[in-house]
Amino acid sequence: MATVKGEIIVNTERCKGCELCVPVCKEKTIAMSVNLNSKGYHFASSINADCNGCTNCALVCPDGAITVYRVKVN
Amino acid sequence: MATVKGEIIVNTERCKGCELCVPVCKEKTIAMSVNLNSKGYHFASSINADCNGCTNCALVCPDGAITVYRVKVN
Amino acid sequence: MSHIPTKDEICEPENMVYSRTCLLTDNALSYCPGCGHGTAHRLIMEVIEEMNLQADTIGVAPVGCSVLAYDFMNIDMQQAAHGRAPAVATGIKRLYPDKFVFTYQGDGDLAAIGTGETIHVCNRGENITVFFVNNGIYGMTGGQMAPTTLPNMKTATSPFGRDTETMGHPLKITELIANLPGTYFVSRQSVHTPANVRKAKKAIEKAISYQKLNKGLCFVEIVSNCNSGWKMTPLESNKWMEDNMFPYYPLGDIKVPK
Amino acid sequence: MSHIPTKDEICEPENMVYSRTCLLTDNALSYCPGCGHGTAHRLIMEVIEEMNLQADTIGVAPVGCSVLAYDFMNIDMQQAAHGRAPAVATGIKRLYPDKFVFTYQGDGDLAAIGTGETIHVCNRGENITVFFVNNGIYGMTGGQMAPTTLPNMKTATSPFGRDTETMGHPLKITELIANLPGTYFVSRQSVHTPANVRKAKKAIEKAISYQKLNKGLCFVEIVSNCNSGWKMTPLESNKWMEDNMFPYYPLGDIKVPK
Amino acid sequence: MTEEIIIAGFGGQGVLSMGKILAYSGMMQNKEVSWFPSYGPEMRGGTANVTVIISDERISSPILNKFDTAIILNQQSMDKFENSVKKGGVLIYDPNGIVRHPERKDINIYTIDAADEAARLGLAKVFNMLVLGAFLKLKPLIEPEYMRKGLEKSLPLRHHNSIPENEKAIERGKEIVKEIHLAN
Amino acid sequence: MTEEIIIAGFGGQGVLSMGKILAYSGMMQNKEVSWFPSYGPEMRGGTANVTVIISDERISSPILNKFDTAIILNQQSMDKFENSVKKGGVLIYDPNGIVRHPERKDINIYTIDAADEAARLGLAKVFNMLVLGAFLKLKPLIEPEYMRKGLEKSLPLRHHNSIPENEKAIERGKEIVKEIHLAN
Amino acid sequence: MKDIRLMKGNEAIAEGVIRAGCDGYFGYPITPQSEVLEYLMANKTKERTGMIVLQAESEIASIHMVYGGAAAGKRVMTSSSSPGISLMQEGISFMAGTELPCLLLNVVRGGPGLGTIQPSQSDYFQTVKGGGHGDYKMIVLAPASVQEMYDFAKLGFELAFKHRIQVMVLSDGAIGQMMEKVELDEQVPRWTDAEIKIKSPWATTGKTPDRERNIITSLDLNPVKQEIININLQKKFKHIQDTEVRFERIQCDDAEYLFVAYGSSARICQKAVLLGRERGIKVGLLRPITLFPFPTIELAKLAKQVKGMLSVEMSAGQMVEDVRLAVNGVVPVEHYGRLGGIMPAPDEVLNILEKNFIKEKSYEPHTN
Amino acid sequence: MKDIRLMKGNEAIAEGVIRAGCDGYFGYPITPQSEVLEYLMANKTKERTGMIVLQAESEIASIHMVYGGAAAGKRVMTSSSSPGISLMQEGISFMAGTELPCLLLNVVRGGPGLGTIQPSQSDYFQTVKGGGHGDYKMIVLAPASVQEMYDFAKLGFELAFKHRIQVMVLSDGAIGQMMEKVELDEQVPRWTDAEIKIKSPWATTGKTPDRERNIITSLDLNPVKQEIININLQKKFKHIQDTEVRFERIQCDDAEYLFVAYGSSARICQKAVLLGRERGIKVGLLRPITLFPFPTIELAKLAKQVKGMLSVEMSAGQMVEDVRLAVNGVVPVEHYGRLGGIMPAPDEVLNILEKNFIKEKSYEPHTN
Ligand SMILES: Cc1ncc(C[n+]2csc(CCOP(=O)(O)OP(=O)(O)O)c2C)c(N)n1
Ligand SMILES: Cc1ncc(C[n+]2csc(CCOP(=O)(O)OP(=O)(O)O)c2C)c(N)n1
Ligand code: SF4
Ligand code: SF4
Ligand code: SF4
Ligand code: SF4
Ligand code: SF4
Ligand code: SF4
Ligand SMILES: [Mg+2]
Ligand SMILES: [Mg+2]
Repeated sequence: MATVKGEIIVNTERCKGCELCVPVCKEKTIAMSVNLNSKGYHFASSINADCNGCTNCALVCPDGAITVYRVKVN
Repeated sequence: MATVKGEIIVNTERCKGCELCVPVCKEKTIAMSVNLNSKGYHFASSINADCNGCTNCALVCPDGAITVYRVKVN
Repeated sequence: MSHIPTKDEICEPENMVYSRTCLLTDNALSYCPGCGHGTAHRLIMEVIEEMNLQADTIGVAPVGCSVLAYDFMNIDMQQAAHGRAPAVATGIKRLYPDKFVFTYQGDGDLAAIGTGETIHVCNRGENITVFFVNNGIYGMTGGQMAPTTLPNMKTATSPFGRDTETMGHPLKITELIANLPGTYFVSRQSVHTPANVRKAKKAIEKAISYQKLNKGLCFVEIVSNCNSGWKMTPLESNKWMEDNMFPYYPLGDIKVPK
Repeated sequence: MSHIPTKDEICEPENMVYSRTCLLTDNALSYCPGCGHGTAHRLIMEVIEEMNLQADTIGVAPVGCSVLAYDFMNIDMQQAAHGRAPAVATGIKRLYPDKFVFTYQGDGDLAAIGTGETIHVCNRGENITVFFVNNGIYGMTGGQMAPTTLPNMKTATSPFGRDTETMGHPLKITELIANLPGTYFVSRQSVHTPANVRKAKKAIEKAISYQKLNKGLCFVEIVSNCNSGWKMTPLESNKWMEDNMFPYYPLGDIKVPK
Repeated sequence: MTEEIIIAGFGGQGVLSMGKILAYSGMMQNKEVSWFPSYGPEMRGGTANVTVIISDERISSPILNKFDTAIILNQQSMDKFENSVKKGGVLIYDPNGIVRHPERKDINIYTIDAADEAARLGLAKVFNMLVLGAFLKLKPLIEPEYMRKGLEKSLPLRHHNSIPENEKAIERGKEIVKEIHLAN
Repeated sequence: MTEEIIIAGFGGQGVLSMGKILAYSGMMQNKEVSWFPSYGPEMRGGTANVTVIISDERISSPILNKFDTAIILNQQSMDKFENSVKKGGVLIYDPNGIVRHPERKDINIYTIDAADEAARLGLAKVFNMLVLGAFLKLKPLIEPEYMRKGLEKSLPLRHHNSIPENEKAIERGKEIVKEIHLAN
Repeated sequence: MKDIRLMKGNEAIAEGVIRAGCDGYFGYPITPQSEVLEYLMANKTKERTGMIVLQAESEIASIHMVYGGAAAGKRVMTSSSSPGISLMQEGISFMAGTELPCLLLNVVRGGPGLGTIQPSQSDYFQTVKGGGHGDYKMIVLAPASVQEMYDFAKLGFELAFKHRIQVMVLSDGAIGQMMEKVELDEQVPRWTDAEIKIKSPWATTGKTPDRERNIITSLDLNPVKQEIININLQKKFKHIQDTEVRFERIQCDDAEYLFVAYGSSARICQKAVLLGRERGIKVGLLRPITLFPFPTIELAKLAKQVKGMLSVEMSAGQMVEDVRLAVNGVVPVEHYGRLGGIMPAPDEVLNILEKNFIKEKSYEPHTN
Repeated sequence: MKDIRLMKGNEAIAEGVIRAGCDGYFGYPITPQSEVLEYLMANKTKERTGMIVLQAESEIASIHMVYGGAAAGKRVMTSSSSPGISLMQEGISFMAGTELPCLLLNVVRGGPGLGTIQPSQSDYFQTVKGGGHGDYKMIVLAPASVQEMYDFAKLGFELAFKHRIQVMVLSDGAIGQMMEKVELDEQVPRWTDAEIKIKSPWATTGKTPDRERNIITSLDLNPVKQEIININLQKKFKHIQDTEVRFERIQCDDAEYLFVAYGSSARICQKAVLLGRERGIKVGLLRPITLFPFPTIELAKLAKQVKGMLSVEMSAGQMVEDVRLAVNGVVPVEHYGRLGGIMPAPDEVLNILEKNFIKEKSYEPHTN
């Protein structure tokens, strides 16, 4: 059975810490960092390897901070 | 049988000769004068005694030039 | 009496069944012969007289052929800038909620430059009454196209007829504002036949008496002629109006209180 | 491959399934965290990129939080005066009928000061596309009441809530213009969930591709949040929007081509 | 030479076009001309008037209070313009419909029964050309060839077949104009 | 005496109200004061700043380029305002969140760990009063009784119960402010 | 006890109009003056004094709501900032033509176009010369402090009704947004409808049998009558010029050089006068408080005393023309301005004064 | 053969813009200029040259349609009369801020307010000083004949594109409504889209890979940048003042007295000069053709020659301020105006000149 495996890269300088991406991730892959970016926002980051590359997080990110990758795994 | 008898008085100086009152008179009481008023309009005037005082002519006169009278005749 | 009365006998004050209301001044109307503005003026003034509202009425007339309405209506009046009567009336009514405030606007005024004010006065449900004389043209300025001009109709600025592809469609602003929750009573009338005059007067009566209830805006459209702009005689223009305007702007109440 | 790929292996260009369109510039968006304007910008630019329209597009953004849209959208753009984007777009489109011309307007802009221009651009059926971001408030100027503000909603100029008696009712301008013969496709969307983003993008695609047909005006409303104006966190505001805005401004197509 | 003329009457009488033909003809004869109409809602009342100036020099104001010649075609215009004729000037009018005739003794007054004549000819349209003829009789400023050029230029092509008719009317107008002598 | 102060930081840090309390207190002490905020869409970015002037004379411009004292509460503000302090002036900042610390040698630099202290006290709200305390320690322009009057005047009645808390925070701020000595 | 508060200029004028017995405010948000409407809304004016406050759909609607209210004899007002005021020009011209009293406020920002939201004084021409069509003037009050923002509310309404004229308070983003001390005075009661009938017998309040109908119109198609209307308007403006000039003289008595500046710029110049005196320069400041009527005579007098005048404005040179017209070539008049939302500094303007009149050019009396 | 016609001023400028290669007209009817739109509509411009003509829903929409078209590099225009022009003030300020070329026409009628539809010159201040907010100028052309109405169409577009500026033709009801002889010239072809890209590289015509995106905006929230924008604008205006002044000297060479008048008033004064010379008065006329840039230097020169100047305007005294600013006190400058739609007569203005400078006042050279 072919499954998919995804990854996200958050542009942490672009992220404004709005948290909109967090609840839309069914894999609970995203959480807010305790660190601040240079603008003073707690940015989003990937916290597990469960991402399936569904792009939900990227779709709702107002700042276009998330890039999503996906591969098929057999 | 009580019938009604009407009369109209046209304020000829106010009349602009638009002729709107002519066709609405079922009694054909109104016609346009060959004379002109001081503004140069052929004014309306009563040409017979058949007026029944229905007020139609006065209702449509844009210049409020017509006064209507009516009496009951037994 | 059984003899047939003479003209003099009939024409006595006590037998008078119709005469110009005293709320019209003695000034000769400035309108072209046969123009519906005159009849519309008269009906509004008749109702105000009959309802004894002269002392409580403030009228607003913007630019258009009826810009001189204040010369004819024997009430306090304000002349407003083109399209702004609804805003002017709002200013008055908010400060005098117990007065009767109305606007008297043409179609160019109300549906072109004044569209924003029209929509918002209706949307706010200002307790005023709008009389809207729709003759499908800019009469005052010499017969140019209005938003209400019919398709293919020739005017000074649509000399080859209104091309709806490039000049837009006739705007049914009355139907539009009837959709707004702020309007209470919306009706379309005409004043070209005795029967229509009677109906129009009823609508005007309603629109005025509803204002007392503070339920929102009342709006009476009067589809009218513009002999000069249409380049027709008054009788021709009334016929043309029936044949062409009414199918597009059907007469009758559009919104009535529930 | 049967081994579980590492992050580096996955994050290769050929595996990229979503990234910011190159039609957005590198400038950081000036919007508050979580503001729907950003998503709306992105979707429009994605579609223009996908339809390969950059060289044919002229955008118009008036005043509002999105006044700086030209800093973010990598296309030719004109900044318009408050409320006048539809007139500006008309000027462009009439002279460049083959270009893709759109406006991007807020609710204060489109439904308050710009009401006249909105109604008439729709009535003329200008072949342009209007994107209308309705957040029920004046975001830019600090959260004042807009025509679209909900009943009882508190804003800087309705600190005790919008009183519909004196401040008017929320204006459903989208339903209003859908009544006009000049509009061709009218739709209301939101961009706060992945599913809604996908739907909104479809609507945007349609609105853009229909412009080519010269059938009239296409209008896409995006009901959006204003975290700053509503004084909520982004997540709270999206919830509030679902609970309060959507019942009043239901999502979906309002007018579709026959 | 400068001739300042007012032509005033009803909307339908061809007042503006009479003025235009006159001005065009003057222009063809290489004179400076100006033509200035009443405009705007004034016209609602039904009156129309036009000021025509024909001159050898550049014209200053196209709007005037005093005229060398007044051509008056209804009572309202008579009331308004009789006193605008300069001393020694000319007033031409059609007495048809005039209730109060002009009374000034310091000007030259002429009448032309143009309405009657037009009716007699069965050519209501040439009414204004008859009047124009009367004017040209009294003020022969424009030579006939330029009159024709003026007609050609000012009438749309589709009306060019009516030019001879118009010229005839002008000539007829010259014949029927009459001077009035007021008793002192 | 004229003291020109800029207070700059994030929207939620109470920057504007700290300035307002300071200005109000100055006013109660019969000084001329002015308070001038950043306004408009500048605020969208999340930053906020306010210029406060306290003086014995009528104040000329409420907007300044150079300040006697800068109170800086985030990195963006540090970048923007470090160079606006007059030579010999004072810069007070909370190092929390600051990546690039101030480097000027011609001014006097102080830090206050207000965020930490507020967290420690469990009173996030008094953060700005701690900072204000630091300022008052260095520039004792306002006497405590006027400080209280300023608090009374600037806080809405329903918050008057928090005045003692605020006063305590001001005192605590005075204690924990520290001078920084940059190595030459 | 005196009621003393620290307020923004925008709030002060809002409080001022409430206390001046204002009947109605109609306005539309725009930075940097939205606080006026916000303050009025937050202050429940309906309950406090009966004053009506309405957010209009646009500035155009606002000014015409003001027209309607004013024509009915009420004390009404609107406020906006530069682009919004431009939109009101037709309405203002209509109010001028109908001689309707009202209070207007422009919290000027930098232009042209959308410009910036920072303070500026570049709307002087629009305000003083007439941004609308036709020959008219408004009384223009230029506050230089938050206190004056407050004070000019009452003064403005008084002048407006005294002369049946529009009074424009020409402020700017600095005065509007800054907080300063304000001393508030007593509430003036709003006029009752009966008082209005007496004080403004021309107002359209409903035709009663005791008088002819009242008409508010700026139209007369007869040019002869229209000219008379205009001549009377001009007489009124002349009368105002003769009687209502207001200005402040700061260290003018012995001045050899003069700053002329209003509003925010005048504050800067006041400081510059202090600096100048420290440097030993005998410099003074004439601060016009009314921009129309302009202190022409005062400046003509000062022209005989000083060696040069510097008009300091946050504009490219607008009021300077009125200074020059007043001085009529008697002494040199120069202009210094900062543009686009920038305020000059006191030493900056002092240096310019020195450069113009003292250091570089040696002054020669104007002959021929 | 030359194409000579008898046309109304309004028709002449309409024909002029067609022949000048205008791409688009957007306008709204108002007396006394509705013939512009009517003529264009009747002339099937779409078929003749491809020019687009659209009746807008208002003057505000018109000016912003012009904004859109101009920002896309097209030759566009609108026309109106006084109240309508007042409504355009915000839009004009936006075009000034974005430096968009366009042609505007004001066929002035008497104000203020609805006023009258008769000719007037009372919009000088609005036009020349700036009726909109902010520091800006338009080039203002004042036609004094129907021929110039025609000519200034082409000249106007040329200047507009040469300087990226708004050109206002400031006419009046007399010039607009009168018919005079007009000599027409050849059709100038409209620019192709390819030409536009070259001539107006700043225009928003769609971002192609060969260039950065084009942005048309008047906003800069950074006051430092906004000031630079403004300084550059001022430099442009200065350059125009230095290079584009146009005027006509009529019998000025030996003049001892001078009329200064533009447009319709200049025609009256030209006649008055003739009358004056007949009476033995050495009087001349300076007719400014450009009101901005104003013939300041020419007037300063003439001030050294003549004994007095009379500014004749159909206004309460507007251009006279610019005359006085130019003359700077060297000789007396008086104003004479008729208001509300009335045109003065040649002998009337000559009498005023005599009264002012010759009969009553004995002239004394201006000292101090
Ligand atoms: C701002 C402004 N623009 C244009 C005009 C010119 N104008 C006067 S009335 C009018 C339209 C009149 O049409 P309508 O409202 O339909 O009234 P009608 O004369 O047909 O009764 C116009 C365009 C004006 N007075 N003011
Ligand atoms: C003529 C004019 N009036 C007022 C303003 C101030 N203003 C700028 S944007 C705006 C409203 C913004 O609200 P909206 O259109 O809903 O956009 P949002 O910021 O909510 O996205 C206002 C009133 C202006 N710039 N110009
Ligand atoms: S792509 Fe889908 S699964 Fe992966 S982080 Fe985003 S929302 Fe979660
Ligand atoms: S949605 Fe975007 S901006 Fe918001 S937290 Fe996630 S990555 Fe950051
Ligand atoms: S009242 Fe009736 S019957 Fe009498 S004239 Fe009039 S329409 Fe005819
Ligand atoms: S309807 Fe009135 S105005 Fe018309 S002809 Fe009859 S009486 Fe005269
Ligand atoms: S122009 Fe038309 S609307 Fe105006 S008065 Fe004449 S007929 Fe009536
Ligand atoms: S103020 Fe509101 S609309 Fe504007 S950027 Fe912030 S959240 Fe978005
Ligand atoms: Mg109409
Ligand atoms: Mg909004």
